[in-house]
Amino acid sequence: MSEQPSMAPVVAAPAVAFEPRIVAFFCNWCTYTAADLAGVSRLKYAPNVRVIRVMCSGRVDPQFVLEAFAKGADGVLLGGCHPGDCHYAEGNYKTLRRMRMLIRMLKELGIEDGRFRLEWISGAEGDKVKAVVNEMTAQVRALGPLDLPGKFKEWDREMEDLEQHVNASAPQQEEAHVR
Amino acid sequence: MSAKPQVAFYWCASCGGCEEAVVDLAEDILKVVEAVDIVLWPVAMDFKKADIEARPDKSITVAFINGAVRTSEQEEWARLLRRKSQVVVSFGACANMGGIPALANQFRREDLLKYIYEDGPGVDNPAKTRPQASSQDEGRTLSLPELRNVVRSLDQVIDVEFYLPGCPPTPKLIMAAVQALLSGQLPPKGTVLSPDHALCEECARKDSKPVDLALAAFKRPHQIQIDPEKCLLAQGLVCMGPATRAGCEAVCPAGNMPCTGCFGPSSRVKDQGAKFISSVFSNIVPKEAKEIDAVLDGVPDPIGTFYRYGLSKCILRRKLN
Amino acid sequence: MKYLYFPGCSLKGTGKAYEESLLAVFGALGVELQELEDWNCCGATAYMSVDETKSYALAGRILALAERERLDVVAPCSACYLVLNKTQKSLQEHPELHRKVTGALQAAGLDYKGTVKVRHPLDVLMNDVGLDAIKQKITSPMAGHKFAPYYGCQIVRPYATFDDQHNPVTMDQILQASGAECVEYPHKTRCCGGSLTGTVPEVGLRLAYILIKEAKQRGAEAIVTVCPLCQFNLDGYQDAIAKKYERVDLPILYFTQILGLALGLPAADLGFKRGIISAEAVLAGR
Amino acid sequence: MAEQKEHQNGIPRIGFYICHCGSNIASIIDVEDVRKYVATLPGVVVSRDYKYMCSDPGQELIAQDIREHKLERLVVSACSPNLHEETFRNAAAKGGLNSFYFQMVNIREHASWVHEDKAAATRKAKDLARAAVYRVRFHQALEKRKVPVDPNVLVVGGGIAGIHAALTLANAGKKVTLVEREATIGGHMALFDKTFPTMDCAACILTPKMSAVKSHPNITLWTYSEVEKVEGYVGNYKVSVKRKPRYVNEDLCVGCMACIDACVFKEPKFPDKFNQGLGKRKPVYIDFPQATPKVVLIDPATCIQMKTGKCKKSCADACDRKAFDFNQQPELKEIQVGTIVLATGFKTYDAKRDALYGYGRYPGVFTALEIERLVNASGPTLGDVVLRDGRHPKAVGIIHCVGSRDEKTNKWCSRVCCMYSLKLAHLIKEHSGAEVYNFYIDMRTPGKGYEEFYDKLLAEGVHFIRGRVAEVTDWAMTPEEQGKLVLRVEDTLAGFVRRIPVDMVVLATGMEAQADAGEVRHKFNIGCGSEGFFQERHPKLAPVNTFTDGIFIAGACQGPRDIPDTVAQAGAAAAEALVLIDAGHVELEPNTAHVVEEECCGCKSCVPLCPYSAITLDEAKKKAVINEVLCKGCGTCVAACPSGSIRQNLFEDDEIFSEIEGVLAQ
Amino acid sequence: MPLEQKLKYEAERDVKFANWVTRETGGENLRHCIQCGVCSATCPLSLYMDYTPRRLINLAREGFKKEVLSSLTIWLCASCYACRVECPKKIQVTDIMYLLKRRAIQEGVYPRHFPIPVLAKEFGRMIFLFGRVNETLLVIDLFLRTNWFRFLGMTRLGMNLMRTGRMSFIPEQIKRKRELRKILAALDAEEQKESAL
Repeated sequence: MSEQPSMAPVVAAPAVAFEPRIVAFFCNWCTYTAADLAGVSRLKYAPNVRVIRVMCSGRVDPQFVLEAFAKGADGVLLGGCHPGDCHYAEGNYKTLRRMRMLIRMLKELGIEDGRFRLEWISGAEGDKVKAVVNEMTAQVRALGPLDLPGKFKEWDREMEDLEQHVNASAPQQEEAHVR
Repeated sequence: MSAKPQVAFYWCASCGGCEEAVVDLAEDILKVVEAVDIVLWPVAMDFKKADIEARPDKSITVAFINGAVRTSEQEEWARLLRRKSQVVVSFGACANMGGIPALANQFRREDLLKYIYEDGPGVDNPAKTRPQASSQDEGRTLSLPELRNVVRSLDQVIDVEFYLPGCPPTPKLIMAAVQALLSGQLPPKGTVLSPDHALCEECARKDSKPVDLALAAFKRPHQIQIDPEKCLLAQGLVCMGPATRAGCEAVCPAGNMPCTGCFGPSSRVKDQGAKFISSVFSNIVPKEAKEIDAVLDGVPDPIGTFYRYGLSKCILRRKLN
Repeated sequence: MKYLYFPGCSLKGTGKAYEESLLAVFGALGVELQELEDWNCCGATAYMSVDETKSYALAGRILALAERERLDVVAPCSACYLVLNKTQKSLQEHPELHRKVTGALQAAGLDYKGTVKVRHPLDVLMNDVGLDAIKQKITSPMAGHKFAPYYGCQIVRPYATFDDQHNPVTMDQILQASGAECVEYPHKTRCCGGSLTGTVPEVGLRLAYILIKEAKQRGAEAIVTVCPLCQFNLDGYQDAIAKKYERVDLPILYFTQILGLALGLPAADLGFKRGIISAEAVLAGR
Repeated sequence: MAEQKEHQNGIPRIGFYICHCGSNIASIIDVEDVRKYVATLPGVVVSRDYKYMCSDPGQELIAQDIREHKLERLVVSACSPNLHEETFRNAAAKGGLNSFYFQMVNIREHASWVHEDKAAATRKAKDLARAAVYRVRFHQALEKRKVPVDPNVLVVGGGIAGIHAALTLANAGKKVTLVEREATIGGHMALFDKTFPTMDCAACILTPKMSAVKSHPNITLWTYSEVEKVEGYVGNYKVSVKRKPRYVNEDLCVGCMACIDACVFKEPKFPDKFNQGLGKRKPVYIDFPQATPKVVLIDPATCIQMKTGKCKKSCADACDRKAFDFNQQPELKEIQVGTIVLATGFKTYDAKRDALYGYGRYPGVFTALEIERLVNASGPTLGDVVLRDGRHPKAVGIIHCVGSRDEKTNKWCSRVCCMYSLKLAHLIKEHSGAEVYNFYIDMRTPGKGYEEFYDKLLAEGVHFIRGRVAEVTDWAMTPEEQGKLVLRVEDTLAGFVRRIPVDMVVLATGMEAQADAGEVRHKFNIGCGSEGFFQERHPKLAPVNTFTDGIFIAGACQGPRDIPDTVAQAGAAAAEALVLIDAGHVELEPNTAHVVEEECCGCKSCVPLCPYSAITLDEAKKKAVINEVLCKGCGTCVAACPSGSIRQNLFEDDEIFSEIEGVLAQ
Repeated sequence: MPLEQKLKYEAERDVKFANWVTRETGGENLRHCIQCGVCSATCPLSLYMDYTPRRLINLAREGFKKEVLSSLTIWLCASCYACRVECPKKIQVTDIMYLLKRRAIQEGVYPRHFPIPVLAKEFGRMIFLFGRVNETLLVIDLFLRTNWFRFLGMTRLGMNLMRTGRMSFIPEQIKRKRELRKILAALDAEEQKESAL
């Protein structure tokens, strides 16, 4: 399509390149509209983000962010209107406040800085959607996979031996109780 | 075998407070003892693992297990009791959510062992000896339980029918649970045996909570003279009451201390800490990131504050590293 | 107040008067200049035409050496000032270039982080020393003298942020602080043709002639500049201009020379004798 | 093609449809692959693709499947829900399914249009479809809310757009309040002499409309007034308007202007804003003879009485009607309206920003608006084109694109400058006989009769030089240039640089958003584009709508445009308002929140979070209650309820959690 | 007078060249040019150029490589950056001139006796040798290589410079020449690696 050169240095890709999976929560009025605008303007950006639409960034419960990580997201992006621009007056301030605390918590739980990002993108900033998505994808790619579902499995592997041992003599007709 | 219900009590990683709670039933305990046969209660009576192993599967009517699961031994016992019992009740905050022991999920096992056996003040262990799961002594093999990497809630190890919340559960809740079990009028599986709304409902200070908290600073209990009447959150204390299940009748606030969340969240909330953050911090005063951060500095240990009893049940389960 | 000083090749050669007056003036104002150790040529405009990455690497070496000292760098020569700033900006904006240049510097044991600030003497005088501090030290004001302030092209365009690109005023204000008057000079940022006079004289001479003539017409007794190449070009080729157009005879001075006089420094210390067109009128009575 | 399979236990029967959108989606996303994949997901009993899902046959296909396959849920992968969510909700309804058992997946704006890697885009389309399939299981049957629409309309801005919109609405029998910031309506058009390309006199066509506004029984005209605050929602807005003091009672003044003659200042002394500072006025003044309303006002900054309280007040004495009131205070008025038309107009680019053109430095440099006043027969020179020193120019240069098409200032083309420059060239030549040069980059004359007008100017002998002027200077190279302003420009068609000496330079300044557009849009809760103009809902299909229902935009507040387009747009905005009024009610999205009473503990955490005060505490029950009429459905309280006791239609926790799970499942 | 054919065929365009320009540092915005000519109008040297900067930009983006590289325009650019700050499309005209100069030198198509490329090359050589540039030596070298007639005409200027102590025949040198050469060598190696790809 475009003859514009890519800025990224040309590196031989490993056999299975890691493609970050980023879940984005976009507010309907600004950031989702901006993403629509990016589309209408045919801007090209990294295909790694999956957008979940909410009416306002204020609807985003920190539980959603944690859940996204737990279900396998390598990054979570939260997009809302610029401060002072919220379609619902001040929803984005409430988001900012609670997310500042969430960021501290994520840090303490060992989730690297670049994996969660809060951005203000107005309905007119299609180009910012492109920039933020590209930047975040690159950043998360550099951080590598988070793969929490895999980690959960790996953690629980230490219980496998005992599970087999205790249930070895269990009558077969019993339903297994172990999760 | 007796016709009375067969009851087992077991403790995993816990402080013993839950055992105390059973004793705290006071004279009611006699009624309980009369109504049931206790087949296992390590803290009070002498039973051996072999006794339980020897029992037919599902022969225990109900097993009350308290404490988090951290070692292979606890894990084994939990599985064993699961196999032998018809109903397992996860008893108390540690069994339900990991409890205080689960705060260890903020650290790597290696770091913990290193600190305890090598680096901690007062440790004199030049050979850097550490307990081994299996070791030879005078030709005999000694085995010790293995410390797991992750501190787990009981239901992360075995299937659980009911939960009794609290650190520890209150005698009233325990009695109610026992009566329900004895009467056979059982709620659906997975039920937490306490009211499914937030603690504020039961708190005497509820009416003194202003509509808009508009918090500009957070305080820790030792930093202020706590007003015994007024809503604790309104005084800038992190009171987890709004995000914590009711049932304790707000004993801590009644004792002039903020709720620390031992009853866990309501059935509609997956992650107590995250939800608390969402609620309380949305309402603080500043609007600029920098000023917000200054207010948040008033909560120096977010994990220890919001997941004091629940880190195992945090959606992320533990610190990743 | 202390800065690293990157003189560049010209201030050691044809632009000696600039170095002499600059050091004298900064000394008198209590500004310390520490010459950057083992500096190399920045590549100026010419080298950029030969090899882009190498010319960035040349400037990169200077910046890397400067970074070690943790001081802002003062680059009085317009070409040096532009090249160093351009290098910082280009390396920041072009990751591939950044990789190549920092790689080459590392090969020679040098580390470039892009943290150093490149400053112009005008910027330092205006924003760090301050007009008020300068005014306080003026002992023999240049009252009655009229100059054409000439900035040339490469200091305000395109990277500088300390002054307006179209109508810079910093030097005007410093000259006025010295007690002199500035004529309204529309060519203050117009190219003098300096990089061409030596090679395509018919082109360079015309540009220089226009500049000098217009300054004269507007009543200036000298053109005052900030660039060693402009000074050389406007001063050195007046004979050739006389041959091709007309005799113009206008002294071309550095702003530091004027400021030096106003600060009461002896003319001998300010490099006045190095002008091909003598500045007797300016020095009269001093 | 379609995949069909039988019912699966417990999970609602889901129909999945993926749109090719011609080649818009299908050229990047492997539609077939996605369709096959989704067919394997639990609950999906029909999975189809179609060239244009939004077409009638596409919608019919869905409706038929719902009936035939007893579909209980519907997922459509197509374009943005902002475009076609409503379409497919209706398709669901046509098939007999509740409209809200539907989820839309955006794979055009969010995938095929923005990605180049086909495999990655297809993967993304699958992930998004899966998320919707997981989510839609939890959807509930909902109904839209109906609220009545107040038939009164507010029009903000009294330029030609606001005037036309107000008259249209008023003629349709609606009550209109027209609020204008300045002392008179008329806006920029009132400053013009002639209008292109027909050259009708601006005053002749505008002033009758201004009087019509004043005398219309359905229009309340509030000039010298500004909207302070807007509350409410579509159909039910409450607006506060501040009426600034004129120090003259508007109801008493008849515009005889005896007071102006009587003013203690014998001669006009202060720069006349209306005439772009080219003329003078007294502290008591009227903008121009046809000002509407024809009421004088006092400028408190220059009036001696207002400044010192020590004037003999000859103006007040001269007033038969005793209309003067030096103690008049600002007045706050509140009105109820159902719809609002914003027609707040534009401002012209500040020519001082282009330093090299010398505006403000050389007296011979003018802005186009100043020339409009100079050529105007009722302007400060009564139509005489003269320089500031009184000389008549012999040569005039008009520089196009000043503050337009320039990434350093404004990127956009201001659309009107080419045409008004032609008009001014004609008028200057006609009034002064001067040589006129137009310096343009591209000549843009798209409009009825516009190109013909250009043709006429070419024939008149006006010079057209294609090139952007680099500099206006008084530096002379030749004797002819002495005392002139010289324009240096590349004649790009000739291929060399020219120096052209003139006496007068006219800067064709571009159009910008009003300086306070940012504040205004906040008041009305609408959006602005990055260039500062109000954002329309859709650039083609909803050009006068905004993202806030019931608020419409008209004229240059939305982007640069000329008078014919402005008037057309004002009519369209009025028509859009009439649609709502005549429907009598609007349907609102059912995405409101509600508190589950038995779960709520009454902790009040949610109450202060609501910007619309929709949440209150029921004092008797000690439980929070949400007023669904006031709730706008942002969901902030839902996310914040610490015990999870608030639910939000369309955005339930389990819907979002399942969407998260679905988008990440592999 | 012989007639010159001005018609251009599509085959004479070198699209690769145009693409190359847009990929080089500074060439990014080339295609945004709206041909307004403000670069030419603001350029103090455009009056001598065979193609004005505007025309050169158009020739470059259309791929008329021969015309572009052999034009005087690129050598007359004095790098004063006036065009760059005026350009309404933020095209970095000066940098485009640089990259075209480099290409012209590389391809050896610059006007032989036009001394600017020679100056540029000599400048580079001197830096390699000494790390700094001696203007006196540079000028002498330059004139000897291009136009020694003119050099004779410059004696007056030389005498003046000598008189005022501004001329020196001894080059200033840096101490750590090896460090500098290592840098340049590393870049040579990099370039070889690239051309091998």
